[in-house]
Amino acid sequence: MNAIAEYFSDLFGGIKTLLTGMKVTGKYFIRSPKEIVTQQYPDNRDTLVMFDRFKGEVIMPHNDKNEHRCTGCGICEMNCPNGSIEIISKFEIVDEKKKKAIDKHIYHLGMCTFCGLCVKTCPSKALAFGQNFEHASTDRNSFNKILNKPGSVLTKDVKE
Amino acid sequence: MFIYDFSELTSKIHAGIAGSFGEGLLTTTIEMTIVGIVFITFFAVLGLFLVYMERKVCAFFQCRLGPNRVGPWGLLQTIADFIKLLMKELITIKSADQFLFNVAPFIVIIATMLAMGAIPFAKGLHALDFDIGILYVMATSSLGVLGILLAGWSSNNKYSLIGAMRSGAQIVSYELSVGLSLMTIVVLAGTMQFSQIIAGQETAWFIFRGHIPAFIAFCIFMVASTAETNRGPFDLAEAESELTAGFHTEYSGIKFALFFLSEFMNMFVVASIASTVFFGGWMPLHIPGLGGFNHVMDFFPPIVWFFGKTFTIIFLMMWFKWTFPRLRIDQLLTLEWKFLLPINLVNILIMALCVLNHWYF
Amino acid sequence: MVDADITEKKDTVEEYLINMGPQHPSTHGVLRLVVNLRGEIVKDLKPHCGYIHRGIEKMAERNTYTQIIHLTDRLDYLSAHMNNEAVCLLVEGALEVEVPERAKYIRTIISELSRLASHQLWWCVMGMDLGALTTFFYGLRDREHILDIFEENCGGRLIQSYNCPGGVMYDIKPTFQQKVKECLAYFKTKLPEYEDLLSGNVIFQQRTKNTGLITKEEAIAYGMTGPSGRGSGFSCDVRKKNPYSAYDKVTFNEILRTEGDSLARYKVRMDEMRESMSIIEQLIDNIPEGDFAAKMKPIIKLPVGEYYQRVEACRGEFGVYVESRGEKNPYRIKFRSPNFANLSALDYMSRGEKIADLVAIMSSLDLVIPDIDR
Amino acid sequence: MTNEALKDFIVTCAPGATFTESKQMVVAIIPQNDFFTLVKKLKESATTAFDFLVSLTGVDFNPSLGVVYHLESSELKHIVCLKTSTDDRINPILDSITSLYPAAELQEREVFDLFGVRFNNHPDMRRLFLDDEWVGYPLRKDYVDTVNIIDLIK
Repeated sequence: MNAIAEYFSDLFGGIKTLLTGMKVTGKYFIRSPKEIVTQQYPDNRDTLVMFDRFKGEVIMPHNDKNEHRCTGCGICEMNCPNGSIEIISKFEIVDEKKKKAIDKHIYHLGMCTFCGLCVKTCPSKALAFGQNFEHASTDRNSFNKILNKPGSVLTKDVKE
Repeated sequence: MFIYDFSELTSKIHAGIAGSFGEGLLTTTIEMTIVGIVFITFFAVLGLFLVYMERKVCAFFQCRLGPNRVGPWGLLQTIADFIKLLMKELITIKSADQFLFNVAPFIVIIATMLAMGAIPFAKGLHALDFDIGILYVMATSSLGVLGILLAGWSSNNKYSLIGAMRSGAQIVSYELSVGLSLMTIVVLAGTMQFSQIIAGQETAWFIFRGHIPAFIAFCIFMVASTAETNRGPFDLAEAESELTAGFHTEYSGIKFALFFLSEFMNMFVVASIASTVFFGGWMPLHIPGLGGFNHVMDFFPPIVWFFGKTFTIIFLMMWFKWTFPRLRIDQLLTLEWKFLLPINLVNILIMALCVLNHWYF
Repeated sequence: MVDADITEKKDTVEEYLINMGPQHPSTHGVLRLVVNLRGEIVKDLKPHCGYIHRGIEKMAERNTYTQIIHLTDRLDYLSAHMNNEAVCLLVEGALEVEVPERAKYIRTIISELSRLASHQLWWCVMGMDLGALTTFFYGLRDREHILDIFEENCGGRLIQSYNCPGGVMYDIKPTFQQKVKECLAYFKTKLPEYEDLLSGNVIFQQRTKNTGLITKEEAIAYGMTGPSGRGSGFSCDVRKKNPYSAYDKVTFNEILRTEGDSLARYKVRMDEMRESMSIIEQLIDNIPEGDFAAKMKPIIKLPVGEYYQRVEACRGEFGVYVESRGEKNPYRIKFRSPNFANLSALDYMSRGEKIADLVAIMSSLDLVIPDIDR
Repeated sequence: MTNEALKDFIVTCAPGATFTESKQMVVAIIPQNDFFTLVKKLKESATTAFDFLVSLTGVDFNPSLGVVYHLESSELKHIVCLKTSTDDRINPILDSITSLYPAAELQEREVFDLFGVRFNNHPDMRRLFLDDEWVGYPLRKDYVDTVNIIDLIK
């Protein structure tokens, strides 16, 4: 008799747990328009705002006078764990003194692991993270970026 | 009752053809060709729609949107997929048994199509109306397992073979339950002919007339038929997390599409049988004693009733699939032999008692 | 030396081999298991690793200690923060740097959020492996809320690189506490659904009960740690054993179960989610003011000697062993990864089980392959 | 068990053992020949009961090749670090502890793979991560990275 009771309690208990599960999914089905969490990605580009700390790519902010803050000291290059930063410096003559300045600040996006060490260690806060994340490209050369804009110079307020 | 009888239309068509070609083999051939073309078209359209429905339903269960890019609300997505599958390369396996490998998907799809022939869509709208209709449907729908077994065997892939063997064990077992649960209603109806079964539900559907045993039979039929169509939670033959894709791992292109389509069409066949046998098929909802209500119900065309019921049951099966985890093979067999079959046998006995003592409505 | 490679066996009528992986839906990555089957029964199996071996230990030997941190993200990517923390704690311990309290609190909260997110992902994948695909989307949906917090505060969603020797990279945002509380309140309404959908389900219970059994002694011998070890009753929680960061300031239970089957491991993780939430709740309102990082020298050189630092990652004890020769790079660095030890028990646990159970066992161990291959 | 008692225990089992300074735990350098018997005693003795192999690390001490073991007791919660090494760089062989700790099986294979240290009585001494055709043992200090896979920066 006990075995029969167990048989039926197994059966009905099992059915009950199945119905509880169906209740959960059924609830979502009925409330589906409200519960849908899918983001319509390419359509919501205009409204999609990334957080300001989001590590999309390394950029070098320039002000409106086309000036950046990079002195070309090479600390970012040294700190980068995988060699994604290359600095090519040149010597400029400013006020009749020879002065080191950057010629090209090359950033290899394809090698970057977004560890943030370059941005963190930069003594003059010349580097920052950009929020752009749409990097896909068919040309691998497009990942080698030159961060300083053509013709840009060092701002005056950065101490050497 | 003024439900339109489609046999008027079909007999007119028959008279027209016979008028031109005379009664005989030629007329029969032409008629069969027409029926065949109608069925294949219906098959394809319905298959595409069911795939779309499954995608949308499961998306809503899962807080997603589902296909929504191709066409309005993604309606053309399945058509695009179908075209893609048609254009894909048919991969041939070097060490596969070529003949069986190629013939397997057709066996599966033909079995499904044969079963479809007996389904009454509306009054007089069916290709075959055997007096052993239920037996015929059961016989043909279980032929599909042959195709699955052959597909698994001929692929020369161990995953496929495991899937096929699982499927074999599964369908052989669950065929019993499907049959017995339908027999329960046959006991009540006193006939195996679909048109007669539907006619018997004019006063009320069998699930109401047969009350408790009919309801139990319906539950068992739902479980067993879900298992027979190889759908989750009984999709052990595919079991994508264990066997990658089970018996159709090695298939690609249109041959894969046939397997895919047959799964959905099997689901439709099973659901339409359930709606015919338990919910009166195209018969509108009639409640004895409420003449006015019944009259209003009759205004809805029978074809709407049929598809409404069928798709409700299909929705239920999708609900199962997208809620439950998959069973293990031994649990699957335990469920059949320890639970479904004994309950079914007792149930058929109860139904017989009910019929003998007129304990039904 | 006997080569007992089962791949050299030939298929017979009774026994045959199948390759699960490196591309297989349930190995969650590029793990390859050569499974010897008899019908559906697993006779034995051999893991073949190395498909995602990147030589992180070798790379780390050439990097400075600050540069190593971002490599540890790539081990067990779901407990990236804990891995970072292990390296940082080791460096701080070796140099005897006092980390500000605020940094400790932030680290602990982010760790527990990572654990929560990792267990959510594990839950949804476990459901998916057992054939309930819907769980996958529910788990990912809830995880998104935590990842948004990470993204806002750390800049990364999965691999944050938020730790640095001495503390954390940046201070938390002012909205951090508010967002975390909202996230926990949200998840508390969803956790009962997890239980309804999967834990209570009779099919799930049948699938996991008494499969993949391993006793406490065996679990210890195989070095199983984390929820997998605790499912067998092995009390191995580093947070209790050697409290680090702010774990000595909170009260929480170490979830232990004695059954040692897949269901026990499942339940341990489910309860750990509750414990994690309780830990976060105890800390979130008490984050002290102050610096978020101690001042460190720009070039860190560890004194000569060997150091071992262990933390409790999402899947078990994550350890870092460093042999230092006083240079700015480690002479030898080794990551003790929990998944590697858990994997070694898989053969023992799955013998005699069905192939469907093997999938369930792997799921309940929650293997992350990059952590195995390193 | 205190660190001093543990040191005494180790010295009685392995007379050749020496110790180095560490704030964290007892670090003992054990001669290769005494190693297996010592670990067996450490595991089986009730006062030590080191039943949990935390970590097994291969190290190229240059010139000797060695392995560092971290053992912990699940009951008594104490931890010890054992080191053993061999001077033979051509054909280094150490004793396997797989029979005591099954966890060591894969880890010893890893050490063999990356350092080339073979282990006696190991059931399945094959490479683990790298393919069988790989030449050399990458984590050794004298390994020349010919394809320049790891040495990305300069």
